[in-house]
Amino acid sequence: MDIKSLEKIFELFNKSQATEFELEDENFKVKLKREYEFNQSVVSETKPRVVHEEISKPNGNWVKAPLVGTFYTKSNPDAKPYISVGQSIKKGQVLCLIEAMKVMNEIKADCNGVVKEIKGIDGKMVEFNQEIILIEEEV
Amino acid sequence: MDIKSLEKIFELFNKSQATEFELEDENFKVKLKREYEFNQSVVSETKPRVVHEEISKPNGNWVKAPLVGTFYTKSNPDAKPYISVGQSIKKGQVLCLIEAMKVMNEIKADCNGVVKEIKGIDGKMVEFNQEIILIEEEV
Amino acid sequence: MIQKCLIANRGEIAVRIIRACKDMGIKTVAIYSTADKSALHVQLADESVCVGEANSKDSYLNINNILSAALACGADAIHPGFGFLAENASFARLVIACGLIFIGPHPDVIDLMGNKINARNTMHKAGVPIIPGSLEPIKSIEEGLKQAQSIGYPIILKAAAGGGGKGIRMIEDDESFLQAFNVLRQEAKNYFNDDSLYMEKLFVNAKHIEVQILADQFGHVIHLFERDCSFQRRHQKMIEEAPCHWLTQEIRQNICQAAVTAAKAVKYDSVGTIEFLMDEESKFYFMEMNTRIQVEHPVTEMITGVDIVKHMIRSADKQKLSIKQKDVKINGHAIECRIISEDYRNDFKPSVGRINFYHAPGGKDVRIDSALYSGYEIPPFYDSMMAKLITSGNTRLNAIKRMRSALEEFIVEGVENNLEFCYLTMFNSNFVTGRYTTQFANDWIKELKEREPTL
Amino acid sequence: MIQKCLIANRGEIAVRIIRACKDMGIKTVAIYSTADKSALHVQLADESVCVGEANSKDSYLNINNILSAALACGADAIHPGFGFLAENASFARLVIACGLIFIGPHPDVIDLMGNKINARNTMHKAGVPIIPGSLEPIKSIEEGLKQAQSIGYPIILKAAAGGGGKGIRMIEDDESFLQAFNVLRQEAKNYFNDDSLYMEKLFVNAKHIEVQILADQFGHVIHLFERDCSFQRRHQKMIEEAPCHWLTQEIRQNICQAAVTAAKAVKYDSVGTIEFLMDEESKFYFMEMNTRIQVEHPVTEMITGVDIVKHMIRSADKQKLSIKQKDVKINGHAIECRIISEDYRNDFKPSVGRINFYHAPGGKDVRIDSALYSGYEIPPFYDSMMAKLITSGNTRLNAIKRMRSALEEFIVEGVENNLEFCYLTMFNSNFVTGRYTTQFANDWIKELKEREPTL
Repeated sequence: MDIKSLEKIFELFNKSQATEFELEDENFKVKLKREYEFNQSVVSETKPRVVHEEISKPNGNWVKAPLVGTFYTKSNPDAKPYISVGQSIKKGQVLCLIEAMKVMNEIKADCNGVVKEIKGIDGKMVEFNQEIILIEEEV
Repeated sequence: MDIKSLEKIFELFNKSQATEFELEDENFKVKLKREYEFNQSVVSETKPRVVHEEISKPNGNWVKAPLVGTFYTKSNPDAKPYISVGQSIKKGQVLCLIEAMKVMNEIKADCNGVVKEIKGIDGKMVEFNQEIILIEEEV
Repeated sequence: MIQKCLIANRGEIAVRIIRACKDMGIKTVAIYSTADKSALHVQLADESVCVGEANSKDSYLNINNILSAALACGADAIHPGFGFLAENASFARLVIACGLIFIGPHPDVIDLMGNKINARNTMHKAGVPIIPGSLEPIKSIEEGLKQAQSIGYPIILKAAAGGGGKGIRMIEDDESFLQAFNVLRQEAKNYFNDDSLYMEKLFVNAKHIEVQILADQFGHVIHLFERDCSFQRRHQKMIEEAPCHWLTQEIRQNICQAAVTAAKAVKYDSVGTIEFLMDEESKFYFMEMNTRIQVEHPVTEMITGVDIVKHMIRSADKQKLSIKQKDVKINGHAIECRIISEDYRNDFKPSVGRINFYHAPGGKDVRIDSALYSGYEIPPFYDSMMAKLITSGNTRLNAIKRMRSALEEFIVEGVENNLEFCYLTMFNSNFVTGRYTTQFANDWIKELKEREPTL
Repeated sequence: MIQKCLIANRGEIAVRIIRACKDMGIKTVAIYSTADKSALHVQLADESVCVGEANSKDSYLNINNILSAALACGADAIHPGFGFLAENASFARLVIACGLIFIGPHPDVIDLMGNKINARNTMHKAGVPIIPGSLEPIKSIEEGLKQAQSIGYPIILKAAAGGGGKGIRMIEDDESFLQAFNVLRQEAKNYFNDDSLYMEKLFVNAKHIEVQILADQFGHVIHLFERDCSFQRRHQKMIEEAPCHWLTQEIRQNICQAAVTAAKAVKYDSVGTIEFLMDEESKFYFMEMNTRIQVEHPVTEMITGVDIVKHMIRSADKQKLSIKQKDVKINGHAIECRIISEDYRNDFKPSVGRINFYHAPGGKDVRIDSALYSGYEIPPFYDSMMAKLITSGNTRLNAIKRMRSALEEFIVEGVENNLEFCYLTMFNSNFVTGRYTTQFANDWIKELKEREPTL
């Protein structure tokens, strides 16, 4: 039984919903058990976010809202959006606006890359630290 | 089994959500367990008893109080005790008295054996199901 | 003066009594069955004694073991709580014969009020209006049929020794009377070892109103106003409130006065409740007397500030009532929800298991009487009531609003429960207007069931 | 009518305000820092907005983000709670400039009362007795020394813009005055950006008595009687009660009347508190005014039944006071223990971590205002107050007894706390007689420390 396999077993167990696990073959026997997670309901709301981050991380970096305010994809209702999914962008380029206290704050790219996803919704509030735009960095 | 692997196993266990872990192969056997802690204080009082039972079980069987009352080792203050530790006893022999509602109830042995321990205290209350006398059965 | 009290009960009422004793400087002894080793009442009492196996009859109804425990612990009083031995006159007499104080009324009153026909007769003689019906046990099926016809259907057929929603049949017509009579008689014999039956007129749209009584051993009797306990499923109360929203000052005065008359007629000397039915014309009739502390006593405590359990202990301890009728005032409105481990979506099927997570609401005007904690395992042997949530407000509507948000905060995970049911009820317009009768809960449950797919 | 309220706070006071809003049918918006994602107030509110990093200055003091959140959510009012932005007049003005309702007094009163020297002057002019001391900022160390000598030591040197136990020095003699003056001036500059200092005579054996005020925008001012907040460690209140056991009816009448005079003098239009010191001869002196809801408001709610938070919201909403002075009556006695995550055996060192197990007491006359639940992780960034336990009784002694058994039931595992400290205090004879002064807590803590090996 090598440590690598053991590592993998732990990983599988942790991710699973199983509370008990047993494995036996000619050479070895493993047994894992856990107690029921008692405050699941209360903390569960934070979980999807964690999972989401894990999944999306490999694809790029989220630009997060640096302040609370109203999210805009364009400078005025008749203008073209600053960016669209699939578009290449340059470091320093304006990605969107966040309006706070009647001031329009330009949110700029901090690297060259490609827009993979826009999660902010036009005219809707974004919270502090909310993921708004996913950028895959160019290397 | 080298210390390095053991270290790794501990690390994996600590990081995991598991509360129990067992591994056995040709050369060695490891077992890890942790208590699930959150209501420790509330249930802790019952724990010493559990441990005690586990330790003492191999040595015999506890006679438990079948009713609530006052425990007596002898029929009257001047009499000799019914039994003493180390003594051989016969099935049906009176082991002690439990007084309840002014009635003396004789508690009798249900097997032949040897008295290993007397936990009931003369003149004190015994609860229902309380362990009072430990008998090692003769086979 | 009582120094040490054994509480012959379990669950939230045992916790309630332990708290009262602690406040009064009385040492407490809890009893428990083998299934209740880690129950909350055991942990809060100063001492505890295991009195038998899980099954109630071996433990909480095991009179010998309970008395032995009380004597061996040096207790000088026993509080029976409700249910179990609370209205068992023989137990009360044995407690007294052992030289202990029984915290409850004189055993003779328990006996007298335990037999519902005798209770009706006593009240009738005292001038308290009773529900039209039998004044003595029904001798035969033929006689019963005649009586039923003269009262007029629907009627309700009851076991004289019954109580707690058992031994009761609603009868619509001659045919159903003939069908039910012998069955119920056998049931009464099985349950209560007494096959006497009697009947009462059935009021379909009635209010269940009960008056809380405080009395002492010196002939003083006062009332703490009324409760509205009309929210019942199968004759089991689920939601209670105080005062009753429907009553005019005049009717309130009359019904409370009738309750005091009733209590005085039987020389009542403890805490008790007189239950009345009130019909659509606001005429009220004596139904029965409960010679014990009741589940729903906290709503009365909330609106009057009076600690009913402490008064019960003091009266048993031969102390005079420390308050007078004129000291008792209604202050606002209070509502209680019984939180039960039953699945309201599944015909209130009882649910047992481990409380994985428990979180009680808090804040102003919220009271919790509970036997729960995170990690507690609900045993399958006893009543399904886990906790009581009581809220109050200046007005009835404020108490309802407080109840809504308290229910929103309440989390009991691991067993099915009726929190959601109570929450929905707090938005039902019949409930909110307060114009509901004993019929209402059944209709409402049916309605919820029909709406279930859309909920 | 306020429809939606943003609560610019966290912890138990945020929970308290959310509950009041729910009862009033007002939608609630919680704000939280990245460290408070799973805090209770976030879970109870209808909506929640993350407003910044863990550090308070980036989140709970981040005025821009808080206002943006309020506007973006469509809130029409902001309740600041206590601490954080509660007594920040610029914030209040910005809230109003955004077209929102600030739930608190007019910003000018916050300013006026925030400067303690101006507050003293205002009260002096209104005829409210103030503590002997400066009527304007001390100009120089020399002038200060002269003033101190003429008042007589011990004196207390304070930053005019101070509060919450910060920017205060006790001065015993000339030497310690000369040592402290410039240090404190620098400290005042650093903390409050205002180096004005003033001095007051120090009363060693004094009672801290404060009077709860309710006022509206139409000139109506009433009081809800007084609280005794003399139990303080390093100028921080730990245990509070209402009413004050020591006061005669006459003194109570006078001090409450003085408070109403004080509030009227500044045209107060919200909920607030006038703090007084009372010396051994029962003479009382204005100390300061708190222009916000206070931690200890529940003891007053317990004895009067009045919901102070709801009144605060109503007054901000331009509603007239719905009660009159004659409607307010004292009913029994109430005590509050602040449950803090500090280790009383270790100089009250703050403790953080996961609440592995949480179990709150319940039953009659017990109120819990808490932000805890089993599994909650206490972040290290904020105040150490986790919960408030309030009990009441017909008499002060009954409230103390209720507090004892409630503290026995209270379990908070995972962080050090002061539950045991509070419990021991409930048995201290000076506390039980109620004859303790602001000096008492420090002596008692010292005594406990000395007795520690034998505890």
